[in-house]
Amino acid sequence: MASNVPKKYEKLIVNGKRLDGRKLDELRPTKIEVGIIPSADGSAYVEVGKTKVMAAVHGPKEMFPRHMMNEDRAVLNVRYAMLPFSTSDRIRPGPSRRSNEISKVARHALESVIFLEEYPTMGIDLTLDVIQADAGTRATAITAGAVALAHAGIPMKGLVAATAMGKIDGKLAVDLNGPEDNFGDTDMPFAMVSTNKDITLLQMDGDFTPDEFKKALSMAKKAIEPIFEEQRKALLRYHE
Amino acid sequence: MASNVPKKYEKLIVNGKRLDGRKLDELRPTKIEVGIIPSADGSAYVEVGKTKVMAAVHGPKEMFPRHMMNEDRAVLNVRYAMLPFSTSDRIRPGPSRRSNEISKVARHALESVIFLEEYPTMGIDLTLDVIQADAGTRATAITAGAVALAHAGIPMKGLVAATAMGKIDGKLAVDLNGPEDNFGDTDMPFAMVSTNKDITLLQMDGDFTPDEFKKALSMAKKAIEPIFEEQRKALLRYHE
Amino acid sequence: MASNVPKKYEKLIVNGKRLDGRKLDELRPTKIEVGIIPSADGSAYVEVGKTKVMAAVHGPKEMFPRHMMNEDRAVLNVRYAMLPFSTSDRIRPGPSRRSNEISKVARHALESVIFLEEYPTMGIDLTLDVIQADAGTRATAITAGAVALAHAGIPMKGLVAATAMGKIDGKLAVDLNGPEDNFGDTDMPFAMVSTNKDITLLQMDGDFTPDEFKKALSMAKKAIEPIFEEQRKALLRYHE
Amino acid sequence: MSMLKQNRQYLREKIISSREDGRSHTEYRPITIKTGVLDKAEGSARVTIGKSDVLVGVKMDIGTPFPDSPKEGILMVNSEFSAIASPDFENGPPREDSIELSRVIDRGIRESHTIDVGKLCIEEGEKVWMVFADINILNYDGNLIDAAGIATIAALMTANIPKIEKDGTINRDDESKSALPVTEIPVPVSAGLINGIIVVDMTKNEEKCADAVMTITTKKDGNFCAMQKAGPSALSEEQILNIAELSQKESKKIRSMIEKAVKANKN
Amino acid sequence: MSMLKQNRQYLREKIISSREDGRSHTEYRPITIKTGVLDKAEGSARVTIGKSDVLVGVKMDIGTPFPDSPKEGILMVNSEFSAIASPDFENGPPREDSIELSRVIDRGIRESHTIDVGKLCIEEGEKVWMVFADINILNYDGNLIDAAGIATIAALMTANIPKIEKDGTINRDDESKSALPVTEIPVPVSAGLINGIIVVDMTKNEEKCADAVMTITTKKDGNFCAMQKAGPSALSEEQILNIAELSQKESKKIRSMIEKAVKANKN
Amino acid sequence: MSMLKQNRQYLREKIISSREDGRSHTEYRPITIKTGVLDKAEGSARVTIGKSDVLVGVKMDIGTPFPDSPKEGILMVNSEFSAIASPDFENGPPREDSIELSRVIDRGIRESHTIDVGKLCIEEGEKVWMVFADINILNYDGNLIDAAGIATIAALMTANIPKIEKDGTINRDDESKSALPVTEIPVPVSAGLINGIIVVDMTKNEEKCADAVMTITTKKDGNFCAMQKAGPSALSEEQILNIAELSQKESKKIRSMIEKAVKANKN
Repeated sequence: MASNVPKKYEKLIVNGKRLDGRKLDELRPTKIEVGIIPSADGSAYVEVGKTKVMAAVHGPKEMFPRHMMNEDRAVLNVRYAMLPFSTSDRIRPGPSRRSNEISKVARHALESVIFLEEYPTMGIDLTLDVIQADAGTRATAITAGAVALAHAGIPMKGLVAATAMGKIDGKLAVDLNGPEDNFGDTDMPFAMVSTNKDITLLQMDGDFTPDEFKKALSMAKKAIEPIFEEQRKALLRYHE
Repeated sequence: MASNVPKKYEKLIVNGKRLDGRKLDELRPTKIEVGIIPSADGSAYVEVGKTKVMAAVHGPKEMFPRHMMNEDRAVLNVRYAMLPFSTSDRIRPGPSRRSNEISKVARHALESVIFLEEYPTMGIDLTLDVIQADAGTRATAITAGAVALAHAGIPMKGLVAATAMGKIDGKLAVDLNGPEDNFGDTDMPFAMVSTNKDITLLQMDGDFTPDEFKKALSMAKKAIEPIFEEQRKALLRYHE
Repeated sequence: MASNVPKKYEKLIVNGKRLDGRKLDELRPTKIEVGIIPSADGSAYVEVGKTKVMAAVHGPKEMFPRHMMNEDRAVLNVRYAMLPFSTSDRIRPGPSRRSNEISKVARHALESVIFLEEYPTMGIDLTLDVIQADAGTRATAITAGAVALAHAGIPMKGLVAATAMGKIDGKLAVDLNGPEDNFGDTDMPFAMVSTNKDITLLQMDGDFTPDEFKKALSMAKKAIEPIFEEQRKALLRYHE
Repeated sequence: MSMLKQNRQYLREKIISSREDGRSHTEYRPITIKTGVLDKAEGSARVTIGKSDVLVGVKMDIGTPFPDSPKEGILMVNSEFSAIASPDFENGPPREDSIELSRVIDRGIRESHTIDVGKLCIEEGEKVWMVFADINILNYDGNLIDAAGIATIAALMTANIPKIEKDGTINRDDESKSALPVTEIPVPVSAGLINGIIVVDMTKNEEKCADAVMTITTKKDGNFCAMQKAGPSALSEEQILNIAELSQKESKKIRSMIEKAVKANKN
Repeated sequence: MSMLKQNRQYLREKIISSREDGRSHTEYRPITIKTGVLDKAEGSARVTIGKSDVLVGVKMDIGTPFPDSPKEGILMVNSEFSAIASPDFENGPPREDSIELSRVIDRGIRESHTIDVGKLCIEEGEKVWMVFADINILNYDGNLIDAAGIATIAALMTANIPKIEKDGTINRDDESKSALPVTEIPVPVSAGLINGIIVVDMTKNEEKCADAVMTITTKKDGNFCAMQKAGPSALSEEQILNIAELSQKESKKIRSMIEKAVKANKN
Repeated sequence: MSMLKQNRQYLREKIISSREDGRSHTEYRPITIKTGVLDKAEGSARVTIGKSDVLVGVKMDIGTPFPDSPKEGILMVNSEFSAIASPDFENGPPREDSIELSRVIDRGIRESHTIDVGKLCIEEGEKVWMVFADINILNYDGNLIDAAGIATIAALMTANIPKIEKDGTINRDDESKSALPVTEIPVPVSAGLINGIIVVDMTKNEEKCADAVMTITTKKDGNFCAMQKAGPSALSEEQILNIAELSQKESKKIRSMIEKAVKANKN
């Protein structure tokens, strides 16, 4: 069936500024709120530009299905989904190959900072629902997931925040938005731990010279810091 | 693909009579037989006009799946299905959203009359197969289900019978048939308990003024009585 | 979508010889090798003409799913599949009605020769993957399965080998190849036990007079003997 | 998370005199309705009733009409009980509840001819607009049907039809898009029976104690367009008529709240 | 519901002298065949063999032909082991049995060229009739393949092709519809091996004791068109030839019963 | 089959000085690449790395292009972890691993513009070639991504486009078929982190001890076209840059092996 064809842009950088007025190393406006799902043990809402994600934590609780239980530590179950109305073309409900892969990398991006060994045999369910998508949904979901876990009071070694590096008009840029992602050359989702600056998510598609890659890594590390700040502020606001 | 287009009718009531010659408050010819499935613990065949349903009860027996077991009472599992050849256009085998919903309302229409507490931890399976559909399939299935449960010797507080009220050519009518259902304005499936006349199924689609609704309820209650009679006769015939 | 249309042949027998030069009672060149899957407990590769099958045995091991366990004997689980690239038109991955049926008849073709009672409560998994299909895939898979079971050291009353009898240009012929199968009249997959010559697989589609059927059975029994020889040689080669 | 048997018994007895949150038997919790909450959807609304929280997005796509109505657009109401709202949804038979929820709301809208589907034809017998209303439960504290029903109609009332370009592609960004033709405002009102008492807008705890629930959807003219009885117990004729009267009365109040929220969005 | 191991052993030993219902080893239970039992189906039949009871309905729809046979209609045989017949069908691996049942019957009909599929072409390469034969098991007491096979061919023999109106819609009510072109009457006859004895038309209990089952489908001219060996044990060549002979003989009797039932329907 | 906890601990400690098979930390096991191993596939390759063994077949079919790229063919990479390779694949969450494997390889090929999809258009907006690369794991002893990635590109490089006859049917047997337009050779190289040590081409046992794995795919010009970090633990920037350097170096060696194997096939 006929599908929405995205608008085309001649140039994504004009006079050193991106189409939305940002500098190359600048994040989109980021808004974080915790405690938005009263029935969950922890929850968060994160808005990065027009990308909006809700995260909820249920647990630690009895592990289900039981045969996936681990005697030594809690199991973190992550389910990432794009809601049907989150994009221009409606998405059929239910898991896809894409959402399965992202659920896995999101789990790997988060589990190393959780003291899972404190809850042997238990399960922690983390649901990440993208309610509006304008690029960077997996990064935004990981940022939301980390703060929802913290809000649930689960002991963690640090926070995790994520963004996507990219290359537009041949230049490295932080936190691509929808049009930049559609017409840009390269996309590199990236997540980092607040404490030791270790990297827990790294994917890349497109084209990077080894030098560009090195530069992209260090740009990402710097750019991501303000997100940790927003995460902490949101947690503090909630506890005030 | 090309599908069957039902015949259209100018009027559904001519000279005070419906197209099949019935009065407004008259049921279609109703035939009930029990014991038609020898391998089942209880079974019934119900024909209401051209609508034909077979019902079979297996149980009370060990509950499966086990995690749905209830310590205090038996669980009634109802599975309603239209067989592939029951309608003009073939129906794909397997559950649909419609059959899932009807299985649920049929369960709710029947379980309040069963002394489920007499069989803690057990399961009672009730299968309702529509072999020919000409409107009123859920009502006919509930009528069949109740008599099959009774035939299985499961202790009950009363029988349950059902029919569908409707509005055709602006007038209230009992037990709509196929053409009346296709071109009528309103459809109200309705089930009642033989003993206390309580209502165990009530759904409605279309348009009723509050007065019409009140009148429809009392018409339905009256119209349904002969079905209880047929249910009792069928059970007696079997035990003779 | 457009699909590959196989070449048509006027005649399948010319001067008493089949299109690939074989006599009517002659098998295609058959190659058998065992031990090709190092991580399996037993494995085999069988090539019959252009038909190529890989078989692997895992077990005897704990039965899964547990509710299928048998207290008295091992359960043989057979899973036959045609890989997506095994035929002209790509096959969608996942079980089909055809592969389900063949998995069942292959299980029945093999389980009577296994001393299953020696492994009560256990499961034996036999995977049969057709990597290239040119007729006779189920027969070739059964031949491969039997030798893989033997290679796994599972005690057996004899080997099982299989081929397909057919009728081409009105004449009985052994081991149909692709074109013969597409344009021949009848197809009769057949499996036999090496020791007592009993028949463990027999299916037939097409047209056989009772006399033809009788003759087909005895032709099949004779034709199949060289396969046992190849199976034995492959097992010996491995153990040398 | 689940209620103990004795809590259930206590709440059932106490309901005769008072509810857990102090409301009267026929009193709703506070309702909030926000429309236009999503940019990528053709229409959207978020509704809370007490702590129950529902988000509905409307998407439109081009599809093929049904053979027996070649000139009419198609409405599809779907609901997903995301694990975000409650982990209870993951086990047991919730799929059934989710299907019932969407089917009851679907019927309320369809049977009241809320959407003028004749205006959604693009090319007779070939192409019509398909309207998807996707219901997403964000927080579950009872009475989801009313919350979802309100959110769905509010989302539809604020939805726009995308533009179709000459080459057949859909342009969702054009400003000249027209409003979805919505001509009715069906409002579902649900009431439960707990220990003989009729109770509107039940909380999650109250629903666990309820014997039966009856949802009645009312139109602007006060007529009923859809009903659904749920729950294992029977209702008497009198109880049903009482609920019908209650529903009719409450639906008027809720309808003006919807109209106000929709108006706020259009300004 | 399931047989105890010792019962199984007892029945296996006793089968040498007698069957549980007193029949001889090569004797069928009473067979009844009723056709035209459903109004909405294009063809239908209900067949009982003893207490086994099968209902088959034939539906026809317009579909796209396969690329390699653009002028031929398509036959689809499907079977569902409804929970109505036996709760055993719900657990374990019955899906496999159901698939095998429908595939054996499908092959018996397809390979005997029973339906003249060349007459089911509506528009070459674009539109052909699809013939669905849906098998429904109402009561299960063994030998389902024979009962289902008989019911399927009887339903097909009494099926009519609906009329296609000028606008392409299907009119199933027109009286001028023509008969489905059925030119052969394939009859499946199944025999089992129990403790070395060949037994036709096994009951459910006998099937549970059987080592192997062989189904052989015979055409009018006495030739075989389909065979299927099932069950874990092997059969000797001699046993198979005996079953073939038996099947051929029994199929003639059953074929005349089918013809009689079909004739009764047409009058 | 599964490793005991103490074995895992032992291997993690020992890795600092030596690997279980005596290799250095940055040394691959022997790699074999065979192309043209299947007749019915348009292209094929079998690759072993040590005991890991992967078979890839390429099939081509005619399909409909995506609306936003009406002139471009479509690549679909799929992988099935057959039970033939390991019964472990049947339980637990392997589906996830299989999806990740095929998506990582798919991205490596797609993002490097390896296939000139513009040359796969048959009729704009209507018909394009769909290229299916099906990955089949025959034996699993670690580092499946590298083996599958090598086999996929080798199979694509030796694939031919079937001929389309005038009547629209596909002729796969014609000798005049043309080669699939493959212009790049992306090579994935994976390295794991075990107890702080970077290790390339891990065995199955090593993978079970690994904290994280990083796959980096490199093009002919030495640029990176795809990356994927897997595994529960984090990596430092320095570790990642070390792996990137390693991958770049190894990919060159592997690329010449692929070129040699492809050349051998064409002669």
